[in-house]
Amino acid sequence: MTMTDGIKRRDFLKVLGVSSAGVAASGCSTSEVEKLLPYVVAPEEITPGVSTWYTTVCGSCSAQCGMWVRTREGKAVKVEGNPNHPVSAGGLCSRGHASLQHLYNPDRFAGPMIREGDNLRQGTWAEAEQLLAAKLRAASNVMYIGGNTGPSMNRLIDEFVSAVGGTRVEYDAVSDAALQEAARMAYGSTALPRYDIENARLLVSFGNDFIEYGSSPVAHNKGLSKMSAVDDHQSKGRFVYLGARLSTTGLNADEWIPIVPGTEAAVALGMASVIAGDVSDAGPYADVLRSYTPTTAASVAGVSEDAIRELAERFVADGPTLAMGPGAGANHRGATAAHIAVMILNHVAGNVGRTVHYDAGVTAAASSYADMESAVSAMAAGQVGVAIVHGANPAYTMPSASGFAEAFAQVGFKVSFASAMDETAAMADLIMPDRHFMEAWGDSMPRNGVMAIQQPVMQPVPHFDSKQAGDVLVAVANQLGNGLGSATFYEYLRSGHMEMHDASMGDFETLWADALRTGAVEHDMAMGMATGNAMDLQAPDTALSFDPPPMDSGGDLMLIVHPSPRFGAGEFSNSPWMQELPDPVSKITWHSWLEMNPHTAEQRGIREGDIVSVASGNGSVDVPVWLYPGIREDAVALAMGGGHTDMGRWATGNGVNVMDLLPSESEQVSGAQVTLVTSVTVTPTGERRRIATIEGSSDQHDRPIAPAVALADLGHAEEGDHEDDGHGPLMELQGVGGFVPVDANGGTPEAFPLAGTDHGEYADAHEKPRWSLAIDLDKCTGCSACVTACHSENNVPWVGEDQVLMGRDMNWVRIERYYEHVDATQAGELDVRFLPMMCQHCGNAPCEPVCPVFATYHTPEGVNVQVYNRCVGTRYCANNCPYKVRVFNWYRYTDENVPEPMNWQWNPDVTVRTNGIMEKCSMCIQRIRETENRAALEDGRPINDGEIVTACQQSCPAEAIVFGNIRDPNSRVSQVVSSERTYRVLDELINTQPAVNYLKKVTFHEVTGGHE
Amino acid sequence: MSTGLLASYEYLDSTVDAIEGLKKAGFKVKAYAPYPEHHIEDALGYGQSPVRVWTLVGGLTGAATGLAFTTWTSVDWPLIVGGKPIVSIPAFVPIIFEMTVLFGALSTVIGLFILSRLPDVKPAVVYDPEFTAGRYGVYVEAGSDRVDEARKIMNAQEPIELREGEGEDDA
Amino acid sequence: MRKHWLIGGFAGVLALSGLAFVQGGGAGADSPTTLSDFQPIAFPHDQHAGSEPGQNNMDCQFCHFSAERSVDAGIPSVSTCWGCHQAIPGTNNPQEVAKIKDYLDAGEPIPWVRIYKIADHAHFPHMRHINAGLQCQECHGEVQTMGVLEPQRTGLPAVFLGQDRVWGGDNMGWCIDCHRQPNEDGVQQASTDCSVCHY
Amino acid sequence: MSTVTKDRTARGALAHPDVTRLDDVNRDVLKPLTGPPGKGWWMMLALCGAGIGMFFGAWGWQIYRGMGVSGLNAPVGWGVYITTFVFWVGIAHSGTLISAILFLFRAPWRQSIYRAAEAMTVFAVMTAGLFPLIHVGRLWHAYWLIPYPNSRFLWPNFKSPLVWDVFAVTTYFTVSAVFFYLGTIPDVAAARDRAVGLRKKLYQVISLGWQGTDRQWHHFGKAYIFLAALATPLVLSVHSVVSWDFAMSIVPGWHATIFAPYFVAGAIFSGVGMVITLTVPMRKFFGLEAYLTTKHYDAMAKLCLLTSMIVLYAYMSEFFMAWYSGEEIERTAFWNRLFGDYWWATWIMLVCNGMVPIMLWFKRVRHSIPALFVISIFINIGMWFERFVIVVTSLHHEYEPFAWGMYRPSVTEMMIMVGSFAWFGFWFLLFTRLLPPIAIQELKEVLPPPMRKQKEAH
Repeated sequence: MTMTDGIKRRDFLKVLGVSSAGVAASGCSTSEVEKLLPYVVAPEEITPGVSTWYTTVCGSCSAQCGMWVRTREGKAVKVEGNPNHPVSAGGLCSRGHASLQHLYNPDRFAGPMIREGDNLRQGTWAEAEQLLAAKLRAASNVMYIGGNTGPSMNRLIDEFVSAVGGTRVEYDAVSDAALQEAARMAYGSTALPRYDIENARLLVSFGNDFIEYGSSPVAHNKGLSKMSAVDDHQSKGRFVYLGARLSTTGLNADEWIPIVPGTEAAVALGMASVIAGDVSDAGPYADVLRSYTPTTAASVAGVSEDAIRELAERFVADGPTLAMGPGAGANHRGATAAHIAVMILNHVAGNVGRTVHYDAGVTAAASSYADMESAVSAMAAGQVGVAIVHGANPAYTMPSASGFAEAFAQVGFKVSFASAMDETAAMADLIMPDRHFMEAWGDSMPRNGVMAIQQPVMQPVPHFDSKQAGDVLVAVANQLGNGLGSATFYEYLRSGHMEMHDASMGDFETLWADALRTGAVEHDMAMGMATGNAMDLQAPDTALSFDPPPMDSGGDLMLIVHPSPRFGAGEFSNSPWMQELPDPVSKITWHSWLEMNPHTAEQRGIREGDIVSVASGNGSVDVPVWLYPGIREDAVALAMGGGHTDMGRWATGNGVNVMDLLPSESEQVSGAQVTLVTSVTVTPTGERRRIATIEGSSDQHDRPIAPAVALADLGHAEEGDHEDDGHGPLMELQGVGGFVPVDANGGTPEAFPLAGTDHGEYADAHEKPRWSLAIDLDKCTGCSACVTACHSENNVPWVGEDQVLMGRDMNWVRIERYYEHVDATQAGELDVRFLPMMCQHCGNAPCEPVCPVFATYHTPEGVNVQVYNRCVGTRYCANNCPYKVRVFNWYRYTDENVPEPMNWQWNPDVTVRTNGIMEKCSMCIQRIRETENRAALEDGRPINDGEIVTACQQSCPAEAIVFGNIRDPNSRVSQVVSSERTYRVLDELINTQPAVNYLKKVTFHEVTGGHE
Repeated sequence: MSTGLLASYEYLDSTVDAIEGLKKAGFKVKAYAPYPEHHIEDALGYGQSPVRVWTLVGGLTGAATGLAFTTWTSVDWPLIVGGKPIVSIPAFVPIIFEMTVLFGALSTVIGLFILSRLPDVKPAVVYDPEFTAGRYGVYVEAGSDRVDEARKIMNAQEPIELREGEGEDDA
Repeated sequence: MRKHWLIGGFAGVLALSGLAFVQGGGAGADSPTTLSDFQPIAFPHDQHAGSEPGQNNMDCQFCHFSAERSVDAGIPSVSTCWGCHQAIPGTNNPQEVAKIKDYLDAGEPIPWVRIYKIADHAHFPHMRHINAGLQCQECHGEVQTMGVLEPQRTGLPAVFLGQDRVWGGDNMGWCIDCHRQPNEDGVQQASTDCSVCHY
Repeated sequence: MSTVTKDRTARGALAHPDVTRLDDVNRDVLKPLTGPPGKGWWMMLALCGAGIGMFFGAWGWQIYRGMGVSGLNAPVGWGVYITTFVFWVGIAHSGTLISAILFLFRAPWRQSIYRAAEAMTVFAVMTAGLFPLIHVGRLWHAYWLIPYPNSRFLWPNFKSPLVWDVFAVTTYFTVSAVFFYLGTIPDVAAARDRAVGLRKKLYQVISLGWQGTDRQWHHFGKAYIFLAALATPLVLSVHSVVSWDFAMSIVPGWHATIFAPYFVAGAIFSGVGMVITLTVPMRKFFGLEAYLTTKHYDAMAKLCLLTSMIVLYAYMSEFFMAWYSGEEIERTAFWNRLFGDYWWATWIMLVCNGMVPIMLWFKRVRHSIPALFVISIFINIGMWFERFVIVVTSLHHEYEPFAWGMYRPSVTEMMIMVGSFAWFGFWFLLFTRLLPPIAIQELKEVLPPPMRKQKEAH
């Protein structure tokens, strides 16, 4: 559905009364009078009580995935991945889901803020714009500091900056400047490599955490699961991770080669030299390959020469293969060289044009940290009259050593476009709150030839008098007399696209409408993105050293600094969903932690939870230790995004800011910020704290919870084995006599229901579907997108750190993470099991009979439902749930924790639970009912397979979750479940007959540890 | 119009003898004792107490109610829990049992009260507080013609005191 | 003494049945309207929907437009009202009709006071019931005979059977009664599965 | 008749050597009711009053704020509240045991303690009954557990052990209260005949005009026997049902067939312990040494010893079965019970319930009232911890290792737990001052009846 007419949208919010029904608390509803507020003029595309969907582009991070937004009566209530988007192709990460909380964030500015002395006062937009214009007129030197935005906005900013005769500094906290520079040097390409992970059979990542951040996490996540999931021919791609620390990406690897940080180049070249028997394949880099053999690599990388040689041989043998250069977590002094080395490796292995394509859009900021450093010195020298900060928060994301704050303070007039308070805005003289991307226009160019339009999906949230930065620039420019040719940014954007449009693409209006409807259109417009001829290597135009870069001495442990999968570089920190989302790796919420290898800790007499002081030459932080076998013994790791000092109620004061430990330094070649350079000393402070984790034990204790099967054993399992691996026969409930087996071939029922199935109400059970979930653990990457999606869809409240510490997290679905084989000392197989655990909807549910009031029972469709308003809160059901998936409302979380307008994101179709009520996964029964209602209206047609999609399934980038009617042999879920890998958790022990079927993870090695 | 004679005795055997004497003479005797003294009951020739019937009937009613109620409520709105049949009798046994005991006990008490005329709120004219302490009492009513005979039998057992007054025709 | 016993026992029985009753009306406590509400505009339902001579006999869904395709019945936009009323000044009390214009000019919605409110933890999809052939009146009462809709209440506080007389509304048993009616095949006509309404 | 007399003389003498005349009993037993209460009594009453204040204060706070003020969480959804509930239900049991079961078995030593024990039963159930209410998340909807006709056409789930509980506990309370009341009627009548003023009025009402006529005694006796006969299986059933709250679940450490007998034994164990704890001071304050003799305590001590051994046996067999079954999850659960995070609770339980009572093997200990008093305190503590161990250690390490968690009781929970003792003590104190603390009429029954013939024989 498109929204081109701006006027109509003005009326959307005036119908809240109607939709308020869903959002009052269950059991005790409000006693004050409820008003029904009709539209003044009814927009024809809106029906109260029926959701309206809009496509837009997710502006949360630079990946800019395609997004669907579900609105009810003019309010955005849920975001989902847009399957039609050429790059992200459905699925959405948890940060994307959390964008809803930034839209309704109560800490957003109520309007333009103007500094008067020490405090800010709210002003009008006219006032603010005049003020800015005046200052710009007077200003000697204007500096525009901003992160990457869509192409049009980019263009506008450039035009604006030149118009006011200023300089522009692009700055993203996490930038891929090194990669850009490498691409330029090696291939003369301005485009970045696009990785076709899906088609690789052997994937080697040199510390690249591609499913967490970077150019397109969702797409990469999808690619990884497609690549590594076992296919019908019993074959699966292999994923080898080389790095000092296992990120979420790394935990999905089949092998882990824990190389010394900074030796990526040596190892990559070592491999390349093995592959390129005739090194002249490497063109100008031939002699480099001569000097870098596996032997030299092994000597520096701390892994055996055989391991490298053997990997290199497989890298040609198992083709098509793919190597990915170091990620944002590994920006050391030799980052560019490392990237080039990996490009050489791909080149000699013949992957260019096969699995690597040099046509990806530049998503992160084009320029580098070095520019920022000079900007800082300029500001410090007082040469900057006006500084405008847009889409960046350098006061927080730059190392304190950089002295940004001090320098920024020297600027005559400081302007910020931040829509909510952050550390930089706190220093500003004028704050002109930008719109949230769901309220604003924009565009993106994720890949050459793909145009995606970001359209507003709702009226600006009325609590906040915000204005799109583009509109402000246009307005101010007009006031300054040098207009940019448009009255609004919308016009500017549209006309821009119109200019680039040529007749060959057909009618512009149609194209535009398509783009708005589907979210993106593919065409062959270059949009100013020059694709280099990426076929042959060019000689480097700068001196490069491929030796391991020097690291700062002073400490005895290497400090690995990486963007947080939840907070990025800190821009997502003020979202309770993100704060409370258990970190995919550590399962810790809210606060920061220092990752340390258990052996290292043991030697130093450090226990988990000890608060240690981590000190480098640049500063020190106190942070609790979390023991992690997935990190080298000579390294420790800290995530970015913690320790905000001024960023709203949820972020401020949580954890520590790792930037306090880093030097302000940029890599010589590319100018990228150097993050992997510091060695630290770790000394216990003597204090301890409890870790706010949801993890009880990371050991399965040999229980049939997350079993795996070796690839070699697939297809050889006799029928007999099924019983003990949990793949019992499908059973159906009888009126008398409990459960009896159903004739089924490998799980797919042939005869449903059994004769004589009759239980009162349930007499017609055989006409009903039997809803079921299938979850493929071979695909699940543990990214935790489903967790946030579920929170968003089902009005699951967050509880806060103290409650998590008491073990009261409310997750309806949690990703369990069990270590089977993790060895940080040598190259070897890696076996970590992820298991999304939600209500198993047991046919034989232990929770049901113990409830004294029938608040939980089994529906004829086989769903185990919880009737909130009937629940009296004895918690017996939770005690008796073997899967521990039931959560209890210990306080009025939904009232007390949710300030206006955060409550606007409640899903009106789901009852909001209050104090004293048990809740759990409902298989998104509201979606089932909605679909049933729709089908009933369309003269009672049957529900089609795949028509109902649960929230977790929709957001899963790995497509690991399938929902459907298992009674229908042709349904997708039945097909999936018929796999020999199917099992049901703990079923063979306690005969719970779950409706959730899991498919075992497939490993290359013999499954020894854990349960088979 | 008859005379009531209330003799209070210190000794059990004398009390019993007095009762037996009076019974033989065909008087209608009412005895008091500080504790349940079955020698006195024997002397008065009591049979089995009908309280037992109350208990039995109450218990059976309870059992029936329990079974019927649990079954009916389950069928009235059938909901499947834990894959159990709608009417799963074993799960109802505890309820049925408790109902049996409850009804049984209550009807027993009601029976007791009815049979032994409790609560008895009439001011007790023919009563001596010592009966709850250490003394036994024997009370007969005699028409003027037989008063002397009764008095003679009672005095033969040396009562501590012998009171005479208006008979109250208490049955 | 015995008398006291009787009184005591009687009181006990009363209390119990009272409790049961409270349950009957208990859900009424959820009904959000209070005694002192009046509508911003004295809208006579009978004048619009009534079939008496002089009344307009309009279909309910002319104004409550989304009842047949949405969970919400919908309330007419101000422009919808004005659509007719710019032609019809109103016979009985035009000053009320004039108010519509004021709201329209001000671009403000009319703050109608909600009368029919089902508990928030129960989901009532209007379209399913309309499509099942129910008349609006079966739930909402003979609205076309009522004037200005105001909360109709027994004098009692909400806890004691305080809900609207015009409908059984917030009383689950009242829904169940209908759902349990057997259809032509003798099977009950609508599901009484809890999760059909409560989720 | 003479034979009967002789044997009863022997029995009476055995029980109470220094009580000879029937009305001595009235004199001694009714003394506490008539005499001034004494400072000590008032102080204890004040203490209990304060405790009750704390109890309801904490509860009110919890209702106002939500269950969050407790330390409960997932996976440990039950903690101190349920522990204390089971503890009090257990305490209740010995009362009925002594009054009903020992009555049917004609145990000679029960008469002088059963009144106190029964009172304890009633008050203990009154206390226990509060805890299910305290622990539910939505107290204001707790009445949904009671089956009553309602406009929703909804009934409770009779398959749920919690509903069994509702029936068992309420039945138990009703029956034991009735039983208790019935036994007091003749004694209150005795008190009535000596009391004056307001008390007389009160006792007149309570005693329902009891006169001790032959008819009353006749039916009374029968009714009493039948009530005892009903109460006996009831008392066994109630704690079985309570144990099924756990045994009917699938939680490792709860799901055990041994639970019903194991809980009943434990209940009697703790109950008798509590009787000792209560009667020792009572006997001192009100000078009832003549009626509560070492013989009685010796008998109770033996009962403790027996039940302690049964309980210990139950512990052992649980551990053995866990190991012998080879069931991995069961094994882990019980290993964790002994050496896991809550090892201390388990060892307190084992020491207090298994080791300390061993001293009762020695006659000298059994005959030393102070020693018994101390031991009984240990038993109370140990039995509370037994329930804590069962409830908490089983829950905190369950099937799903990733969901394991710890439970730390909160201040509020502790205040409510301690307060419940005050609530109980308050009623018991009132009882000692208002009702004959010892069954007068039954004592008289076992005293040698006054015989003229004997006197003449001398």
